Amino acid sequence: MSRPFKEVLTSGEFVVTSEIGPPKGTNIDKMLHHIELLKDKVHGMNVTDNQSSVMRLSSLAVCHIIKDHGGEPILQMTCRDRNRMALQSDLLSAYVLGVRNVLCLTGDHISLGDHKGAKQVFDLDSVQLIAAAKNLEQGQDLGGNKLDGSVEFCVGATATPEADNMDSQLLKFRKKIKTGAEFFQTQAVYDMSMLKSFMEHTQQSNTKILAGILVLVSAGMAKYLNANVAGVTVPQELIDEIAGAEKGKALQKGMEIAARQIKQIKDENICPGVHIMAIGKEEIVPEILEMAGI
Amino acid sequence: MSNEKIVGSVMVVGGGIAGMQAALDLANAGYSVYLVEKSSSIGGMIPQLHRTYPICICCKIDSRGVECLSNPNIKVLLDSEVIEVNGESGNFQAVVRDKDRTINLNAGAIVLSAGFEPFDPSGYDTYAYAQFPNIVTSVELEALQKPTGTNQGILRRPSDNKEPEKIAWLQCVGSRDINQGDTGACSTVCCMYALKEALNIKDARPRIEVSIFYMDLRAHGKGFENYTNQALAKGVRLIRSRVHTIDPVPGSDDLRIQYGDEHGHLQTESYDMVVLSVGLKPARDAVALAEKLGVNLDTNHFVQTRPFEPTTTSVPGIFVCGALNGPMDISNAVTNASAVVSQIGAYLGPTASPSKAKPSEILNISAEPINFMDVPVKKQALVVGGGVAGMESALTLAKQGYPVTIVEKNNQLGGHALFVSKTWQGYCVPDYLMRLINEVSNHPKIEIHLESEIVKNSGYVGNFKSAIRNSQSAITVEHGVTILATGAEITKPTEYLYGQNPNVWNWSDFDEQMINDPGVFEQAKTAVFIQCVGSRENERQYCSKLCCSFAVRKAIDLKTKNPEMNIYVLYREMRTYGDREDIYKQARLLGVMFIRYTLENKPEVCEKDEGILGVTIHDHVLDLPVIIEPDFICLQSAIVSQGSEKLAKLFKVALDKDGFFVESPAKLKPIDAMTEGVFLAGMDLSPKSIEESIAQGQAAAGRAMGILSRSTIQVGGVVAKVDEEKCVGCLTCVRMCPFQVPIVDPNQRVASIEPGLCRGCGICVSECPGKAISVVGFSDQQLIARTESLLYS
Amino acid sequence: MAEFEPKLIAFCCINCPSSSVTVCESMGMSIPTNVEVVRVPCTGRVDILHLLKAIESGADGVYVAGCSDGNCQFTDGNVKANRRIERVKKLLDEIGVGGQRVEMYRMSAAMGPRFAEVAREMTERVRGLGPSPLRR
Amino acid sequence: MIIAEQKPIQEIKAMIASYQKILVVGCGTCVTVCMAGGEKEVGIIATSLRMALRLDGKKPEITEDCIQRQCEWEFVDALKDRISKVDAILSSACGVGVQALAERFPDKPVYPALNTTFMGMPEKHGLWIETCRGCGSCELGRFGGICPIARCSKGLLNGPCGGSQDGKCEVSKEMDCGWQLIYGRLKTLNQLDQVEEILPPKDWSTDRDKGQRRILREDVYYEQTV
Repeated sequence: MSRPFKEVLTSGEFVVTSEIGPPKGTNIDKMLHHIELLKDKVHGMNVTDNQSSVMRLSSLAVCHIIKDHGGEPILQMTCRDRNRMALQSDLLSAYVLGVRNVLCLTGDHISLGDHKGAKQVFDLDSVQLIAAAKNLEQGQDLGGNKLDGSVEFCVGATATPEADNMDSQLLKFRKKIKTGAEFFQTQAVYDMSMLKSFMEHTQQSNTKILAGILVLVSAGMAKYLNANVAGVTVPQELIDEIAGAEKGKALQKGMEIAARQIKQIKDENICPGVHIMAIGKEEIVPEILEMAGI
Repeated sequence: MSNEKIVGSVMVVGGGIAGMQAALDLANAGYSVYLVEKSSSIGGMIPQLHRTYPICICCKIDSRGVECLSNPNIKVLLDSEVIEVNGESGNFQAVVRDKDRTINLNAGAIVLSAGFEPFDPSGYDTYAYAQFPNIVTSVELEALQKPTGTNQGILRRPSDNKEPEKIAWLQCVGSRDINQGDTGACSTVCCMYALKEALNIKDARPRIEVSIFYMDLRAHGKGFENYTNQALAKGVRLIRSRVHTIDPVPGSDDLRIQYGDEHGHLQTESYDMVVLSVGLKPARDAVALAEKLGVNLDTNHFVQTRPFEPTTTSVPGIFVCGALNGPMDISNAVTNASAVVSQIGAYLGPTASPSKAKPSEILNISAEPINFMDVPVKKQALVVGGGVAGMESALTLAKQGYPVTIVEKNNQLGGHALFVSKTWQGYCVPDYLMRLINEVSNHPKIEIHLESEIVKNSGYVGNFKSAIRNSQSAITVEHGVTILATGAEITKPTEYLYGQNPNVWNWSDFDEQMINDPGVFEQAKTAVFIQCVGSRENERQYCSKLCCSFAVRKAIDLKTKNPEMNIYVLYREMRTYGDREDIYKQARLLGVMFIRYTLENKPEVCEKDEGILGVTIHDHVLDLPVIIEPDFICLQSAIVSQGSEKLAKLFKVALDKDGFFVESPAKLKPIDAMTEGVFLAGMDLSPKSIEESIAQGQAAAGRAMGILSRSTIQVGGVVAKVDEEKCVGCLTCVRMCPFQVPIVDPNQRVASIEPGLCRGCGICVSECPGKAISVVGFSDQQLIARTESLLYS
Repeated sequence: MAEFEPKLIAFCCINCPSSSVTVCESMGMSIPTNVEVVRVPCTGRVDILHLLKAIESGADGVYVAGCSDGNCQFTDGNVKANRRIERVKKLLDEIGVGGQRVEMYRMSAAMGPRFAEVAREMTERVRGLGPSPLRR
Repeated sequence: MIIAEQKPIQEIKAMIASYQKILVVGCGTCVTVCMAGGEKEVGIIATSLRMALRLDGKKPEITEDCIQRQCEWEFVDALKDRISKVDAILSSACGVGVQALAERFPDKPVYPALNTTFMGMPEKHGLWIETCRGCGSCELGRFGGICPIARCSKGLLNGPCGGSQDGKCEVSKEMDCGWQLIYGRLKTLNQLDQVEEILPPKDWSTDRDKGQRRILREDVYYEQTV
């Protein structure tokens, strides 16, 4: 059985989390396979919330399933699809279903996903969502009303170490800490020097920052990230490295790169942990960890 | 017509562009003009040309001939020749003969403008012109290209009417060549016209290969460098070489050209056609007449003018303009002509001329009456800028009795000329400048405001109002015309150790030093001049024009004082155009070393121990690096406009991409601004030499006279009008007008369009979303009704 | 059946293109009689409405003849006209009349034969399109 | 100013195709200035519709008018006679004008020729951008005069999301990141401390969530007697 995530965070161990992407539909076979594969290899499994503004099975339902299978779920919540009423209500639901970890995010813009005509909400922003969770822990909702039975969460947030607008990103980072974020999982990082310099900016906080490791599967993906994903920069030498892989071995090369970086982060003590994203290919995570010596 | 008395008669000899322009400007200023032309029509060379450079305006010139013929103040004498001239300045008696009779006429002044003739290559074997039909002169090529020519605009070669696929131009045919044809001067215009011809052919038929064989590419005028780059981008090939043999290709009408390339290797290429870019020679008859009048000629047989008086001949009362004055392009010829007019005005005294309708090129298509309003002209001028161009224009106008206000931002008059020791001919600039400043400062009609600027301008031609401000006070002046002559600045180099080594000079500092201490550089053993510093590269893709002549002049002066001195001029193209070729030749004879470099292989300057300079340059001829240890280096840095945005906005004058003022595109009016009544002169238009600035300053005065001499000016006509009831003040017209005429006054809240400024294009009318503007004669109703009537008929 | 002769309206700037007409005439070239010329001070004066009204009133095609690039004496009246033509084309496509019935041509005065050539070119194009559906 | 955009002619045609006599009414205020529905555009719409309908074999009578403001009863009333003679009205005003006509002439069908889009201004001639959402409680003082609600595509109050790059929004590279603008401006003004504070969720009760909003000014209120 897994340990509570909060306990791991404070233990001083090198923390490893990974992702589970809910299916678009009700066939959960493949997802269950991933959960089984990962539940004992990582300290927490993030469940994405209509990731990239694409409608999927709900994060809360999947967190419950993970719990049933003996894993430690981290509930991702975005501000895009629910107003403050629905968000608070879902937090209460999560608690009663045994989910103890929440990652609060703004969420991608609706226009990037598969329901472009939908009305997006953004009633709260991520800072306010963290505050709402903390508020519920105090037995109060945002309307100022008392709760009959409160909650207790390990609340996390996100950061973007490779953002070009670092000053304004740090503004928000500080606010998240001030509001009570206990851990951060970062956007994908590829340039270790940028990660290091970001970590220097965050030295004063005691919060645990887990470096986001997004596994590259091809040179094309790397170029796409550079061109289209804000706050992610894949250095040219990594692109060259993966482009130079033998035919059919690109994924293997991507895994090597991920493992190498995880090892570096651990060995050089850059971050206290990592968050591995292997979008749709979660089965490779154990092998990466093995290659990284974890 | 008014019955005001017309005084003064002028005889203009030669009806080309310069003669026509002089005649029209004189007539507009109230003089009566005899325009004597030896052929049976006026127009000169231009009707023979197919398009002009850098923008094509040939279609706009036709009207000038018509205007001359219809102007009551101009008497055009065709098929006529001047037989004899007696009398003297102020009272010449001329005998003119046409086909049938002899006419005696009196003139206060004479203008020689019977121009040039193209060099005739037929007598010279090298060009094989007489032997092969497919070798044509550039003048013949113009006719072959012309849509109105026999081939209706499709270029065919003479021998077999085949459309050529490969054409070569040979430059400097009858120019820069004393062996072949006794023509030492550079003809100034051939580089550009060859590029124009080649580019036009490329535009019409992109697959035709065009090559130009040249020595130095003299693209020194405004917009020329840009035009050259365009031509290169479109595939015009430039080959730096003098062709030595043209042979027929056996069994065909093609021609084989042999030339030595830049590395000295012999190359052979075949062409369908070869074009000889023939030079400009002074017209024989014109030279004969000049000699008869006792006018001095220069070594190249062009009419010689007096120092600092670019249109005044050695004989009082006789003036010269256009290509008889020296080889020049169309816009310089027009400037020259207007300058002559101003000099005659200052010489013969002012005239009173009738009020004249605002020149309207727009036809009225409706029966609607077009109303004009007579507005008195403020007979006063405002000159912004107290440099050479500004002072010359002010003085010329003041001599005719018009009050002039000069506004200068510095604390003294003189402008850039204060830092110039000599002209390219070697005339002493400080002496001239002191005389000019004294004359201007002491003239009772001239008011000078130093350390002052214009802060406001309103009104329109004949009726401007400007506010002048200095640190103490602000005043308002009313003026009929505005002359902008704000000059330019020299950039400070950022390379070649400038500012780091005391012996690296910028040319203005160098020349100022020469004024203050003439002997200062005499003892140097070795000198280096570096050209094109910051010009023709990066953000400044234009030629600063006068630096080549400057360096050559300085080299000659130094070498004359100290023949032992080694002088190197490091250049990219030697642009000693026109008569300046003479000093280039002289410098070479004196042993000045000229080494060409390219942008890829710029000279390198380093500092050795104890501040000793070292210059490394790759010599193209030797194909070896040359190392020079000069005592000093003089850098010819770029000339830039001095941030005229504010003035441009105030006076509604456009700026080009390099920040210089833009002349009117409407017609060939090189010194008229886009706003009527505003004229431009000097370096604020583009970099130029002192004599060219003088000519422009005088020409601006000549153009201004056409307005100041009138008692009233008519405004109105085909102009836009705002319906204030409908206008919502949306600013569309303000933003869309190319001349910034409409304004929305925050207090009025609706647009107003000054009829004196409106040019009647109708752009605002078509853009107005509230349909609140109409233009007289071209309203929506009128245009739609016209369309419908055409369709229903 | 006789060949269809399209009715065309040409809005023509009184500068370069009109000189071009003169050059054509002086060269003895005829401008097709089916083209009617409406002169304007600058093509910048040609309004979207003028073009639409011409089509509505029964023209089979309309074109605007302006000065060549960079040669507008009002700086960029020809460029502004060109943008309006693009909108008219879209509108006519939407309406179902067909945007191809409208065109902008640029020419310099020196290109005398070009005016006649354009007139013929546009006539041929519109002949290919057939009579304006509004006239059927 | 209210910014609107013309609907495609085919969409307008489909709305009014069944009527014989149609009056196209423009508005001389915002939509004239934003070039969507002033007198000129009314002419273009009317002419285009006439042609489009003729192609369907119809011969409608389409007339044109343009009044100073379609959002004022007095100006609207002046149309009474003209409207009595037509079967339908096509309004090229913003939604306010369309509704004013509908309310004033209850027996005549009224159709919109424009899509009323936002409140904003021309950034350049011919390019309009939204700058105000009309939320009813202006917070611009806190954000350096740049509105995060109108100009951040997510309306975030506490700082940018992670999707901002090179000063542009993740939604489109054409769009400035509102938060980068705010940050830059406050930095210039030396007022960054204003956004360090954690802002609570916004009170949206002044937005349109309470239904049609109204403002009643007792000092100027005047009961019109029509």
